Parts: sequence; structure tokens; C-alpha cells
Amino acid sequence: MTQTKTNTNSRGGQTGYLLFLLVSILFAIFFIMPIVWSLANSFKPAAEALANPAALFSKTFSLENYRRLENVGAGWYVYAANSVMIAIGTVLLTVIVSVPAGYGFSKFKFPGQSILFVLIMATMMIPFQSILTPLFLILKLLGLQNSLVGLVLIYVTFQLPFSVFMMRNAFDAVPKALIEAARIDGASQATILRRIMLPIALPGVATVAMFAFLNSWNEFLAALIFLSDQNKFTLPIMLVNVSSGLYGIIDWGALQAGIAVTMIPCIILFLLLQRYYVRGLTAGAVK
Amino acid sequence: MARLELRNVVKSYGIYEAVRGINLDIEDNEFVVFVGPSGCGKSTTLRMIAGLEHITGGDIVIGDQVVNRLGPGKRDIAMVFQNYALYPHMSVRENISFCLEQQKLPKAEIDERISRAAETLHITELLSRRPGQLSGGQRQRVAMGRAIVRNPKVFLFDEPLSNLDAKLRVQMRTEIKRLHQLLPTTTVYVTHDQVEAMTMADRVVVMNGGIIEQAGPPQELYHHPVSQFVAGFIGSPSMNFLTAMLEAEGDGLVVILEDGSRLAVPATRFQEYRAHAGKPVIFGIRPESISSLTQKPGFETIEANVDLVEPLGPETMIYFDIGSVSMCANVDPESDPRPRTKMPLSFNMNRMHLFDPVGGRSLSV
Amino acid sequence: MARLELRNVVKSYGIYEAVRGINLDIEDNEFVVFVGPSGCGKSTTLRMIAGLEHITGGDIVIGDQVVNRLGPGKRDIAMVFQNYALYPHMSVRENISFCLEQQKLPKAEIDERISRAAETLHITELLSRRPGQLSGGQRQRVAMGRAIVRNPKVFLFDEPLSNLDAKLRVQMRTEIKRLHQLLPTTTVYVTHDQVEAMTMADRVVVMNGGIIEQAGPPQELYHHPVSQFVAGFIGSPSMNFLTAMLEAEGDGLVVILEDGSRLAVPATRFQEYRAHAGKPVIFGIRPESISSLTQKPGFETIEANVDLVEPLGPETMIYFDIGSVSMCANVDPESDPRPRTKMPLSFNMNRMHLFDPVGGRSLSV
Amino acid sequence: EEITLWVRTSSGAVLQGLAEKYNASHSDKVNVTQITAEQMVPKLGAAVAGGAAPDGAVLDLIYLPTFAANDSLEDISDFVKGLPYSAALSPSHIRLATYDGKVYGVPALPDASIIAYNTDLFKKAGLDPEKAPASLEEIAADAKKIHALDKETYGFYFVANSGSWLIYDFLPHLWAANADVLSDDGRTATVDTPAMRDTIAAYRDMWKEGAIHPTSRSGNGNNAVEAFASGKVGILMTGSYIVNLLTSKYPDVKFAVAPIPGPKGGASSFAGGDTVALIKGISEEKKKVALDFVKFYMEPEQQVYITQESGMPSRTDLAKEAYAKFDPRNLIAYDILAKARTPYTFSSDELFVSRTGPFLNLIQGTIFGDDVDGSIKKAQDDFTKILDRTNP
Amino acid sequence: MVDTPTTHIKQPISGEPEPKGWLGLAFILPGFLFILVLFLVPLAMTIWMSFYNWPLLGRKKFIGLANYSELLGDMQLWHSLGFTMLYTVLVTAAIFVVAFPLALLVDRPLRSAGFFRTIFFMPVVIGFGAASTLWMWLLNPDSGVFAQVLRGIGLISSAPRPLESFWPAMAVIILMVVWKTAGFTMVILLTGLQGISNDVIEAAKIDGASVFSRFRRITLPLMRNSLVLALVLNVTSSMLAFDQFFIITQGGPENSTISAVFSIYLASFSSYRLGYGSALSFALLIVLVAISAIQFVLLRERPEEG
Ligand SMILES: Nc1ncnc2c1ncn2[C@@H]1O[C@H](COP(=O)(O)OP(=O)(O)OP(=O)(O)O)[C@@H](O)[C@H]1O
Ligand SMILES: Nc1ncnc2c1ncn2[C@@H]1O[C@H](COP(=O)(O)OP(=O)(O)OP(=O)(O)O)[C@@H](O)[C@H]1O
Ligand SMILES: [Mg+2]
Ligand SMILES: [Mg+2]
Repeated sequence: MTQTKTNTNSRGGQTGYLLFLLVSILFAIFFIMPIVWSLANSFKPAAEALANPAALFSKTFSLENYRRLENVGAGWYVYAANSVMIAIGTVLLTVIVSVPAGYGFSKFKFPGQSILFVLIMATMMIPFQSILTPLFLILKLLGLQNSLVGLVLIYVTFQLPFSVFMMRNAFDAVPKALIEAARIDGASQATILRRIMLPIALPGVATVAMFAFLNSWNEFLAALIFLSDQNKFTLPIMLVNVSSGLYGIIDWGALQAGIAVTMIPCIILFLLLQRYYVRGLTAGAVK
Repeated sequence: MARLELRNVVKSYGIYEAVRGINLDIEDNEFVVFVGPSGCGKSTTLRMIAGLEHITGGDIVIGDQVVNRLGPGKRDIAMVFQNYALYPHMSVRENISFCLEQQKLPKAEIDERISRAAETLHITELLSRRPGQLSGGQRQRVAMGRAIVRNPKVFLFDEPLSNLDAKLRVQMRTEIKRLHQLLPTTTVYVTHDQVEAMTMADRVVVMNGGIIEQAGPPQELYHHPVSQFVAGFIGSPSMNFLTAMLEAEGDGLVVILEDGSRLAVPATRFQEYRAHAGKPVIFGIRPESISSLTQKPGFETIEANVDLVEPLGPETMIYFDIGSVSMCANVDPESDPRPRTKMPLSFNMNRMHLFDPVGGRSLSV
Repeated sequence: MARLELRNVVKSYGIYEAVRGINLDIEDNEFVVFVGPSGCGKSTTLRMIAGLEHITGGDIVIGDQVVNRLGPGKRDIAMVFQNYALYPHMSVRENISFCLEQQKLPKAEIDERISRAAETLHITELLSRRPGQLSGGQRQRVAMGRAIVRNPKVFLFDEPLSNLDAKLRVQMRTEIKRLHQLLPTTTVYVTHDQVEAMTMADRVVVMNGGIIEQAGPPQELYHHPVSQFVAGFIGSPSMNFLTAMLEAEGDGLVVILEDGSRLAVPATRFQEYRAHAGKPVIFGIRPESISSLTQKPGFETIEANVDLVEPLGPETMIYFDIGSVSMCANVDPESDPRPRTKMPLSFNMNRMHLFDPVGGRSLSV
Repeated sequence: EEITLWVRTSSGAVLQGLAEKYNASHSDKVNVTQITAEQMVPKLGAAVAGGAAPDGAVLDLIYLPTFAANDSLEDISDFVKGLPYSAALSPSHIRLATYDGKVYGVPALPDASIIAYNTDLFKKAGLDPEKAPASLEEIAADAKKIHALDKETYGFYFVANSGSWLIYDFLPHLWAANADVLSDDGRTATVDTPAMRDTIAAYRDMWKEGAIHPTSRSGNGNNAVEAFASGKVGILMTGSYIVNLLTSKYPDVKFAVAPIPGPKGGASSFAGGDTVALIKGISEEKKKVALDFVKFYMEPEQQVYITQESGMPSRTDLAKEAYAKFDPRNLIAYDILAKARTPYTFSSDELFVSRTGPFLNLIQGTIFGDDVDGSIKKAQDDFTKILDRTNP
Repeated sequence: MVDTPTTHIKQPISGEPEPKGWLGLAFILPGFLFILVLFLVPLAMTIWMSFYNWPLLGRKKFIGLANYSELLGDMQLWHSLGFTMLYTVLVTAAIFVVAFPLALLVDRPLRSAGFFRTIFFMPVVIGFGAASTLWMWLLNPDSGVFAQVLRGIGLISSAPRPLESFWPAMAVIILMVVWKTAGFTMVILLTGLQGISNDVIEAAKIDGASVFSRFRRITLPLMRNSLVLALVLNVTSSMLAFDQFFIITQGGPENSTISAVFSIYLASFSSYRLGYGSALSFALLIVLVAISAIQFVLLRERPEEG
């Protein structure tokens, strides 16, 4: 149906297309250049970066910035490893918790269901910054302060409303008839969830996982407040530490390298899974 | 392969009774079609047989076993859904093997059964595709394959053809019928399309408002509908209905229409209707029982103002009014009817029906 | 109210030619139906007339004006879309008035026109509803209202009924026809349903692969298809086709089927086919030209193995094989055919068709 | 025996190094946990409240009164007073560590605020690079002259958008004139003093003339050294670490350092840096280890190491030895440490550090704003309100 | 056959009968536990704490509504609320001004359009922290790209210092946020655009509507759901903005860019007034709930779908 939207062979078609390309490229420059500049500068030696930050290619390719990043605190790979562990933990736990919850909301009816749903959704409306203090006290109570596990639990909680919402919509999209067909085929509840529902709702799961990854990977305020031991820091905290300088000097080169290390996994993940990401986003959003 | 018995089956949703007490005996290998208007409870009945809905009252018996409390997987039935409900993420082979795997059959047996079913349905070369890569007719066949591969006692179909286009629908209809002849199995088939019902069924069950209006072989329903509802539902285009008076005239009976036309009832049918002389009735006659001028016994002729003409090739439909009612007749194209002309039309009174204006029961005894 | 002329109209999408040169003259007030299989270019042609697609070559003339370069709003046409394309956020009244507002008509005139159109279509009481609150048939009528309110020169319809259920389809079909009789307007109607085409059209245009196969009144297409394609497309169920040899036999001609059956061509049709004696042909016969045993001139009888029987009430379809081809016949239910029996069937050779196996042109002269 | 010390990240490297040296030569172990600087106080506070505290902490000295008043710290008066070099410990550190007559901490890594000036620019502007500006008014005059050299060259740089920098660099002006914003016991606000008004007047003068580097106003200190090192800034308000930092990182910059003068003369400094405190409830054994560790880093050998890594030794009596190998300009800061002060308050965060605190508002309002009197009055009121609420 | 006795099987429902509702509850329970322990309880604690003078160290003291009455007279708070509103309005407008054309631009069935969609969306996946630090560098007057580029093309003579005064600081923050989030709004609007059936647009063409009138009378009203959704998401996230102000402007100049969440952060984690911070949180929460409620009313009146 959308096929007929453009008339590539119409009179205005060719110029229209060129105009489209031109405008798009201008916008693309705006959106892509900051990223490109940052990456380019992360490979420049300090002097060159200072002299000509806008250049895309440096005369000398240097990994010096990344090497300096190793001397920041415990070294960037420690922070990267922490970030990876937190992200993986958040992704796994979010999926494990939100998939059954979405299934429960989508395919079952029980009293109080809508109130529960609203309660879970309300989490989206309230800034978690505003309950940081009690969270801090509760984590302490649970003996989970200054621990990656505690942080993961917080991230999962604040990832849940969106994820449950997504999964409910994903499961809603699975026709009831499929479940009935499976029941007639003699499948148990567990089999139905595992072999029928989950594979079909996979794009939804992928979206949920990706959001969980990106949000936990990029989050910094909670990490800043709940982690105190520098061996447990995540990449964003490292970034903020680098950017707040020491004795009035910011190491821009190391900062670029840090930004690159923080940013590139997200971009790669996005490029790999963008189909799911955008589709899941819109499917979940517009419902 | 088993009989299927519904004993006073009731289904309520809250206070709403969707199915209000159904009794039906279905013979081994019989092909029964449930037909009726939307919302009359066909799907609900079928789903109760499948075990997808709990029954509120009554018993369902498959073979010799009351299955009321058995889950759908245990009833040894197979079902084909309206949209086929194929598992979109599985290949055709996996779709078909899924239920066999659930039964934990040995691999070799599964393979053997699949290839047999696939051959029967000519889908062998589709086995590795996904449902998304199949045409409507092919999906339909895969759904059938999934059903037959388990040799169920009962086959259930819920409007399996209603999403296909007209041509394919006709084709798949004959294919299902042929399959039933090949692998005779007790079958319950739900549709709201009376043509499907008429062409496929050993026995047609007409439902209306949660109860069975009439059950019987197609020709019986066509020729001897027990109610105005069944008469109007079966046959296309629909039977024409006119409010009228049945009067005794001398020895005979005559139907007097609203516009004053008098149509004599053939002597062969006096017996049938004599008891109702002098009462208001609903007079029913099918379009195919109205023809261009025919001088045969039992045919009564009136003058009609032709309103609209639809030539269909082998036959031609004409529309005309009697009183305030628009009538339809199916005449021979040779008579060359033209819109906005007058034309004599003959009613084959041997084929007429009379119904009670209150309740709509047929008045024939 | 105007003529509409297509002069050698061509449409290409890149290198793909969707419409390959169409010539057609449509009279003032004529009701022309375009019919053809999916993808044959019907919609494309209609959309070019509407101005929704630029034409690659040729001219389109509405009234006396070449409209090739005119935008759709300027062509004084109205169009009814398959999904009606009603504006979902506007009330029925706003939907209908939208085009009048675009023309900046005075308020009073708009109101007057709307109420006239609404009365014609019996939608007066729907005017304040939203499209989402209407049934399929009502939406259809609103779409029509939107079209007629502007008194266009040409009405265009793109499969307006294909989303309705069977019963409503029949009803809306007669309503459109009636409306055309009430407000005669040049009309182009696209469908892929040949029954619609046959019943509605003054003239049917059969398209195939981007060209016009045949254009003519419905009965002409039914009785004198110029090609195997048209013959197979028009009529339901489809005409049966068999590869055969046409041989001279004595003075006469005989059609020899694959299985060796010999069917004599009636003397009245010798003239027509004589030139093709001795050549392979495609023999075509409609199901309604095959009947149970009939001893009339021009009927040729064969023995058939009945495969499947579909009783439809007033008539019964039977299926049988000749060679490898499955044939369909439409016989009188009185003859009571049964599956898996032998039965003599008579072909009405007066109604037979012969086609060239290469290219499919009709061989009759 | 093992003890755990929490250290803020900025001092982490030095303490880590000391702990390693100690662990290498002792059977007891000192474990250093680095905590982000801003998180030190909330973390420690929560940990103390929650009973999960470390054995000791090396924290910014301005927080000592708060923790001490709150009964969170272990009294080590006897130990401190018993040290042979107790007189040589930074007086301001000891003052801050004292509450109710008891001492709760030992200086670890002291530093002091000073000014640094670019001698090249001084020369260019016709000023004597050998003679440091002796008063704030002189600074203002010099700064204006330097700015006159070039539109892109500025005479003066201070960090105006960070409370912790302001107390470090701005308060010494007042102290040099024997004024203060708080009474000696830290319980009363004394914002409106002639010294305050003079100081503000000098700053306003420079700002009006464009002699102050524009980033000063919004900066949080991250660009300060870079700006100075670029040679475009005449006088920088900074700290004692600047000498080692510039000589190692920007050896080309020609500069001298001087104490921070008052508006009309005099000099003072802010005694900053870290103090070691033990958490209340530490076991006797651990306490012994902790104090042993203090004794260890007070040894001359370690003091040299500390000076090298962080710029200033913990003991003033070792200055000559400690600085022998370093740039002599370091001694300027060291000398001033004896005169250096630190505000004694139980709410340094709310008064001084907070971005929305009254002190920061005072500076921003009076120096860059229009309503000097109003700002001063408001600051006095806000100080009083906070003190009323927080005084123990 | 007809009379064969049938066996009634007296056994519990076996196989897989119609699943019961409580099973659904079981599925939801783990998720709900998370919400309960780490959201609902802290939320209640926030309210409770707001009635206390609760310093980080030292004893907490019940002070009733004192925090709230102080809050009413807290100019800094009102200023930051006002600033947050202003920022929300401006940034939301700016995002729509960029995202709408973008959506129209990439709403075509071309490969290249898909490619551009990817590029425009790319900054969305970068965290606010990384993005803010990245822009801090871009904007920095000494070694930043913008200074160099602008100077290079001769637009300015001395390095720009946008963070030194309010409006330029606001402008660059908005620019950064548009860069970072316009792609997200674009995708939402795009879904709305693609949800409009092409037929309806064509019907309007045939009705003689001009490009402008088609956009205003057909496209815009039909995108309502997407528009409202994009609005809700943008407004909510702008009201909660923190990272960009914390990292790039650090609240300056003169505390003029301290957002609502920033002031909560300052009260709780800089002044360590946990009770007062809780009161602020609760006040902000009420403002947000009010805004959300308004938006949900907007959302609920959805047009009928055709
Ligand atoms: N889960 C349910 N809850 C309440 N009412 C229901 C439920 N399922 C069906 N019904 C009602 O029961 C009646 C019968 O529904 P059923 O689906 O059996 O109709 P049907 O004959 O299959 O109609 P159709 O031809 O439209 O499929 C309808 O009035 C329907 O609204
Ligand atoms: N925008 C387009 N770009 C390329 N090819 C197109 C486009 N629109 C239509 N076509 C092709 O042109 C041919 C004719 O399409 P058209 O829509 O006219 O068919 P149709 O006869 O209306 O079929 P249907 O009955 O399925 O509606 C088809 O092969 C179609 O794929
Ligand atoms: Mg149904
Ligand atoms: Mg079409």
C-alpha cells in the first residue's frame, strides 16, 4: 500500500528525490558528526587533538588515550567489566521477571489485575531520583549497598514497567487461537509459554532486553550514589570522574577514549538489532 | 473414529446463556455441519466439544467416555481454526509434528506419520517452509495436516474457509469433502455460510439463539424447513416471504396476498394446510420456484413490475415488488426480462411454504 | 456526466509495464466494469483516470478535455475506495462536506446538498456519527454519499464491496445499481469478482496482464468469449477445458477427447470451425451445458464416474474426471446423482467452445 | 590484624601507596578503599548509622566537627598529644579535629591555598615578577594591566561556581584582614564585615573591567589550570599542589606563587586536605594498628613520599628534608600553613559546599550581580537560619 | 452402538484444562515483589521522611509540616521549578520542530530513507551521561570542535562561551537534547504517519484538498495518538531532566539551570537534608502526577479508528 506513495517516474520525482537526499544529508551530518568527532579525537595524540579537534583524520594514529584510560582509577577495563556484568544481570533478570508478568497480564484474568497493572505502570511516572534516599536505606537494610547486585535490583525495578508493558503487548499480539491449538495438541502451560508464546513474542523480548541493556549500561546517577568502592564503578561514573578533572585539569583525550568505550557497544548493539528496537519501540508505544 | 453425543449441553457466560441446551447424536464418521447466524452459539458449542470451554451443564460423550472434565489435549480430537492458528515460528513439519511430540511418540513414527499426511495433502515439498511463506490454500492444507496426523476420534472445524477468497473457498471445500471420503472420521464443521453447509454436510444443524432449530440432511432442510428461520437461512438467494391470509374457497384453499392477488393452493397440498384455513399466515416461496410464464398445473401467475434485472449468465435474477415487499425471482435468461417493464411470473405452488406468523413454525403437518 | 476516453494509455513502474496500452471509449452515463485477475492493472487504470498516478503514455479525456496534467481535485471525478477511506476523525456530515468545503461553496448550499444526498442514501440519521460507529454497509453508503454530493462527471469505484460479507455484498450491489439508475452518471467500477461484473455492468472490460482482453455487454462475454482466458474467467463455476483434436468425419466435424471419447459438432456450427479441422484444440464447455442424460439434437452423451456430489438445493454440482482433468457439471437434483457411481452425462454441443491451444484465441469466426 | 580505611579518590593513590609500604614491612594489614570524593560523607554517614562502618577514614578536614559532634569518631586525644612532634602538626587541622576539648583526628595530607602568577605576563605588563602582589587591591590593579595587553588575556582567574573552591580561595582574603564569616565557635554568622565589603569591591572592580577570565563565573575548577597553563591568565587563585603540577605537566610555564593577601594587605590561607579519623567503636587491637599506621606515615621517609605525591608533608617540622628535592616555591605554601585557617562549622555542606548554599549565592550575587547590599543581607539571614537549625 | 453404556470418569481435571486466573497472579508476583520492595515501600518512606528533620548524621526529629512550609518560601526551589517548566516547554517544542520534519522526511519506502532513519536515531542509544560529556567537550571553548569550526568559517572571532550566561547555556543544552532525542520522537511520529491509510490521503486529494489543507485537516488529526504519546514522553522526561544540567552546565550560571530533580539531588545528597529532600520529591511527584493526569485525559479521548 505504501508502494504507491512515491512516483519515482513523475515529473517532480527526480528533483524531489534530490531535495530529499540533500536535506537528509544535512540532518545526518548534524546527527552523526558529534559521534564521529569524538571517535576521531580518541585516536589523536593530545597535541594534535588540541590543535585541530575538528579534523577527522589525524596525522598519527595513536592509542595513547586508551592507554592513559588504564590509569584512571582501577583502569577502564575494570569499569567496563563491571558495566558488562551489571548490564547482563539487568537484562537477564528483567527478562526473567517481565516475561511471565507480561504473560500473566495478557492471557489471564483475575480480580485486582488492573490495579496491579496500574501500580506497576505508575513506576514509570515517578522519577526514581525522588526515592533515592529510601532506596539507599533499603539497600543498606538488605546488605546490598555498594554492591553490583543491589544496583542490578534497582535497575530491574525501574526497567520493569516498560518491560511488562511491552511484554503484555507482545503477548496480546499472539492470537488466542494459537494457545488453544497448542492445548488441543496436548501441550502443558509451561510448554505453551516456552515453545509457542516466547518464540513469537521474541521481538518484544529483544526490545525489552535491549532497553534493559542500554539503560543499565548508561545510567549514572544511581550508580554514583549506590556504589562507593571505586573497583565497582561503571563506565559512566568513570566518565564523569574523568570529566570532572583532578586539580583543575581535564584529560580530554582520556575522556574521548572513555566516551568511545562507553558509546560503541551501544551503537553496535543498536545496529545489529535495530529492526527489533524500532519495531518493538513503536509496537509497544502506539498501542 | 467415534460417536459424539451432546446431552442437554448448556453454556452460560455469567447470566447470559450462549448455548441453551443442545441434544445431538453424531454417528461414527458422520460429517455434521453447524450453521447459523453470527452469535448463535456455534463456536461455543464446538469449543465445548474441544474442551476449550468448560460446560455449564449437560454431558459431552466422545466414544464411550464422558469427557466433561478432560482437558483438550486428552480428548483425542483435532481442530482446524478459522485463521488456521499455525505456529508462525515453526516450519510446516514442526507444526505438524508438535502434537506428536507432545505425545512423546518415537521419532521414526513421527516422521512416518508426517510423510504420510503430507502426501495425502500434497504438501510434501512445503514441509520446510514457514507458514508465512505459504498461500492461503496451502496454509489451509497444513492446518488439515496438523489435524489428520494424529488420527483423532473427532475432527472439529471452525469456519476454516471464511478467510479465503471465493474461488479458493470452493476449491478447498471440495478438498475437505474429498479428504473426509478418503479418511472417514466423525466431523463437526462450523460455518455461517449456508452454501458450505449444504454442499458438505451429511447432516446440517441449524442453530439460532443458542438452540438447535432443525437438524437433518441438506435436502430435507431445503425442502422441508420446520420454521421460517430455517427456510430463510437455507437457500440463496433467500426465500421470499409475504404476509397473507389462507382462505377456504369452495373445496380448495387459496392464499390471498397483501395486494389482493389470489394464489390457489394445489389440491395435493390441501391435506397439509386445511387446519389453518381462515388464519393469517406467512407465505414463502423460493426465487427458483418463480419462473417466467408457465402453464402447468400448480403454477399460479401474477403480473409483476420488474424493478431490476441481474443477468448471471446461465440464469437471470429479477427483482419486483408485491405490496411493500421486494421479491426476487430466478428466471430463464431466454425470457429476456427488462427493467421497468411488466412481465407475467408464475409461482410454483407445489413448492410453496406456509408459516405461522407467530413464532414462525411451519404449518405443514 | 460526460464521456470518458482512454487513448492508448500506458503506465510503467520503472521497467515494469503495469498497463500496456489501453483504448476505451466510455459513453455518457455508461456503467463500465473492469474485471480481471489480481495484478492485471485494473486499479492502476482507475487510479490514472482519477489522477492519483501519472500516466506514462497516452491520453485520458474526460468530457472534451485532456486531463493528463490535471490534479485529482480538478478532474471533477469522485472515487469510492475498497476500504472506503472515510476520514476516521470526522463525523459522517464532515466526511461528506469536506470536498464541498474545499470548493468553498456557501454554507447553505453545502447543507442542502448534504441533506439531499443523505436522503437519497437513507443515512440522514447517521450524519453525526463517526465512521467507527457504523456497520460495513453503512460505511459503504457514506462513501457513496461523499461521492455523489459533488455531482461529479465520472464515478470511480475500486472494489467497493470486497470487504463486505457475502449477504451484504449482494445487497449493496443492487443498491449501487439502483443508485446508478436514479442518478445516471458515467461510472467505472473495478472488481475482481466476475459475478459483480456480470450483474452490474452495461459493459464489462476484461483485463489481463495490463491489456484489455475483451470489452462488451455481459451476455456477449458469456456467450462469445474471444479467448480461453475470458471464457474461464467469466461464469461460475468455471468453464471446463479439455485438450482435444478437431477431426473431419465424413461431412461433419468431431471433437476427440484425450480419453478417446468422440463428440460430434452440431451441423449448425460446422461453418464456424471447419477451417481448423485436423488440428489440436482446447475444447471448452460450461458446467451448466452438461446435464443428465438428454436426448436432444446437438447433445452428446458420455459415461462419467461421479467423484463427488454437491447438492445446492435448486441444483446439484457433480465432479467427474475425463482423462486427468476434473470436470464439473451442474445437473438437475431430480436426477439424484450419487458419488462413486457411473452416470450418463450429456454435453450440449450447441454451447461448446473451441480455442487455439497456442495463445488461447477463440476459433469461432 | 587487618584494618580498613576509606579514602576519597583524590587522595586514593597516595594512601594506597603508603598502605602498600606499610603492609610490606608489617604483619598487620591496612586495606584502603577508595570512595568518590562527593560520596565520602553520605557513604560514611550512612555506614556509621547502619553499623557497617570501616575502621577509619581519611576525610576532608572540614567534616571533622560534624562527625565529631555526632559522636561517630574515636577520641584519640592522648595519642595525638603524646606524639613527639605534636606541636608540628598543622594547627588548623588540629582545631577542626577538636570538639569539646577532645581530639578526634590526625592530619594526613594537608594543603594550603595560594596564588600563582605568570611571571612572563607580569613582565610584559611592566610589573615586577619578583614582587608578588601584597594586597587584593594590588592584585586588581595588576590584573587590569595584564588584561590591557590583549583582549584574550585575562588578569585574574578564580573558581566562582563551586563552594568548595570558594572557601578555599576566597575566605583567606577575609582571614588576612582578621575577619571571618563565622564566629570562632562556628555557631554565629558574621558575614557583613568591612573586610568582606572591601574584598567584594576589589573583585567587582576587576569583573567590571573584564580582567577576570570569563570562565571563572561559571567554572567549577575543571579548566582553571589549563587556562593558566595556556599563558592567558595573569593571576590564578589555587592551592599548594600547583607547583608540582605545573612543573611536571607544563614545564614551559613561568610562574611564581604567593600567599593569598587581604584587601589591604596581610596574608592567609585555607588549610585544606585530609585528616585521619577512627570510627567510634573500633576494637583496641585495630586501633593500635591504625595508630601504628599513623606513626608509620609520619616517619620522615614516608613524609618525603607524601610530599612528592601530594605536595605537602603532614609534619611541618620536616619541611626542609621533605622539600629538599623539590621546587623551592613549595615552601611558600608550607610557610603559610601555620597561619592558615579553616572554617569550623557543623554544616559546611549547607553553608559552603552546596551549589545553592548561601555562600555561593553571596559570591555570585555580590561580584557578578547588581545588588551587593541585598546579597550580603540575604547571606547573613540564610547563614543564621541554617546555623540555628544545625548547631548541635 | 447407541446404547453402549458410557463411563463417567471421576478424576480431577487433567490434561491442561482452561487455565485459572490465579496462575496469572503467580506469573506476575515476582515482578510485583520488585515494585513493592524497591518502589512502593521507598515511595511511602519518602512521604514519611518528609515529616522529619532528617540529617544524614545525627538524630532525626519529627517536625510535622515544617519542611513543607519551608518549601513554600524556598525561592531557589520555585526558581528551579519555573526553570524546569520553561525548559520543558522549549525543549519539547524544539524536539517537535526537528522531529516532525524528520519523520516526514524519512516516511518513504526508500532504502536510503531507512538508512537515514538509522542515522537520525543513533544518538538515542548513547547514554545521557556519555552524550553530556561528549557535548561538554564539543562546547569547550579551548579545545572543542564548535569553537574551532565556528572560528574556522569566520563566524566568530573569539571562542564562544555559551555556558557563561543563561540563554546561550539553555540554547546549547536544548541543541544537545534535540540531537540526543529527536530520533526517538521521530520514530514515534513516523509510526503515526505510517498508520494513516494512503487511501484516506488519496481520498482527500480527490476531494480537492491542497497539500496544506491535507496536512492540517487529515494528517495531523489522524496522528493524534502519536502526537500525544510523543508529547507525554517528552514532557515527562524533560520534567525529570538532570544529567545534562549536572554534567554540562553544573547548574550555572548563577544556579539558573538547576532543574527540579537537580534541586532534590542537592538537598538530599549535597546538603544532606534527607527530610527536606523527601518533601521536595513529594512535591515534584504531585506536580508530575498532575501533568500526567492532564495528558492521560488527552490520551483517552481517542478518535474512532476507521
Ligand atoms: N467469553 C465470552 N464471554 C461472554 N460472552 C461470550 C463469550 N464468548 C462468546 N460469548 C457470546 O456467546 C454467544 C455465542 O458466541 P459464539 O462465538 O458461539 O457465536 P458463533 O455462532 O460462533 O458466531 P460467529 O458466526 O460470529 O462466529 C455470542 O452472543 C457471544 O457474544
Ligand atoms: N507503485 C508501484 N510500483 C511498482 N509496481 C506497482 C505499483 N503499483 C502497482 N504495481 C504493479 O502493477 C501491477 C498492476 O497493479 P494493480 O494494482 O493495478 O492490479 P489490480 O488489477 O488492481 O489487482 P488487484 O485485483 O489485486 O487489486 C501489479 O503487478 C502491481 O504489482
Ligand atoms: Mg464463531
Ligand atoms: Mg486493485
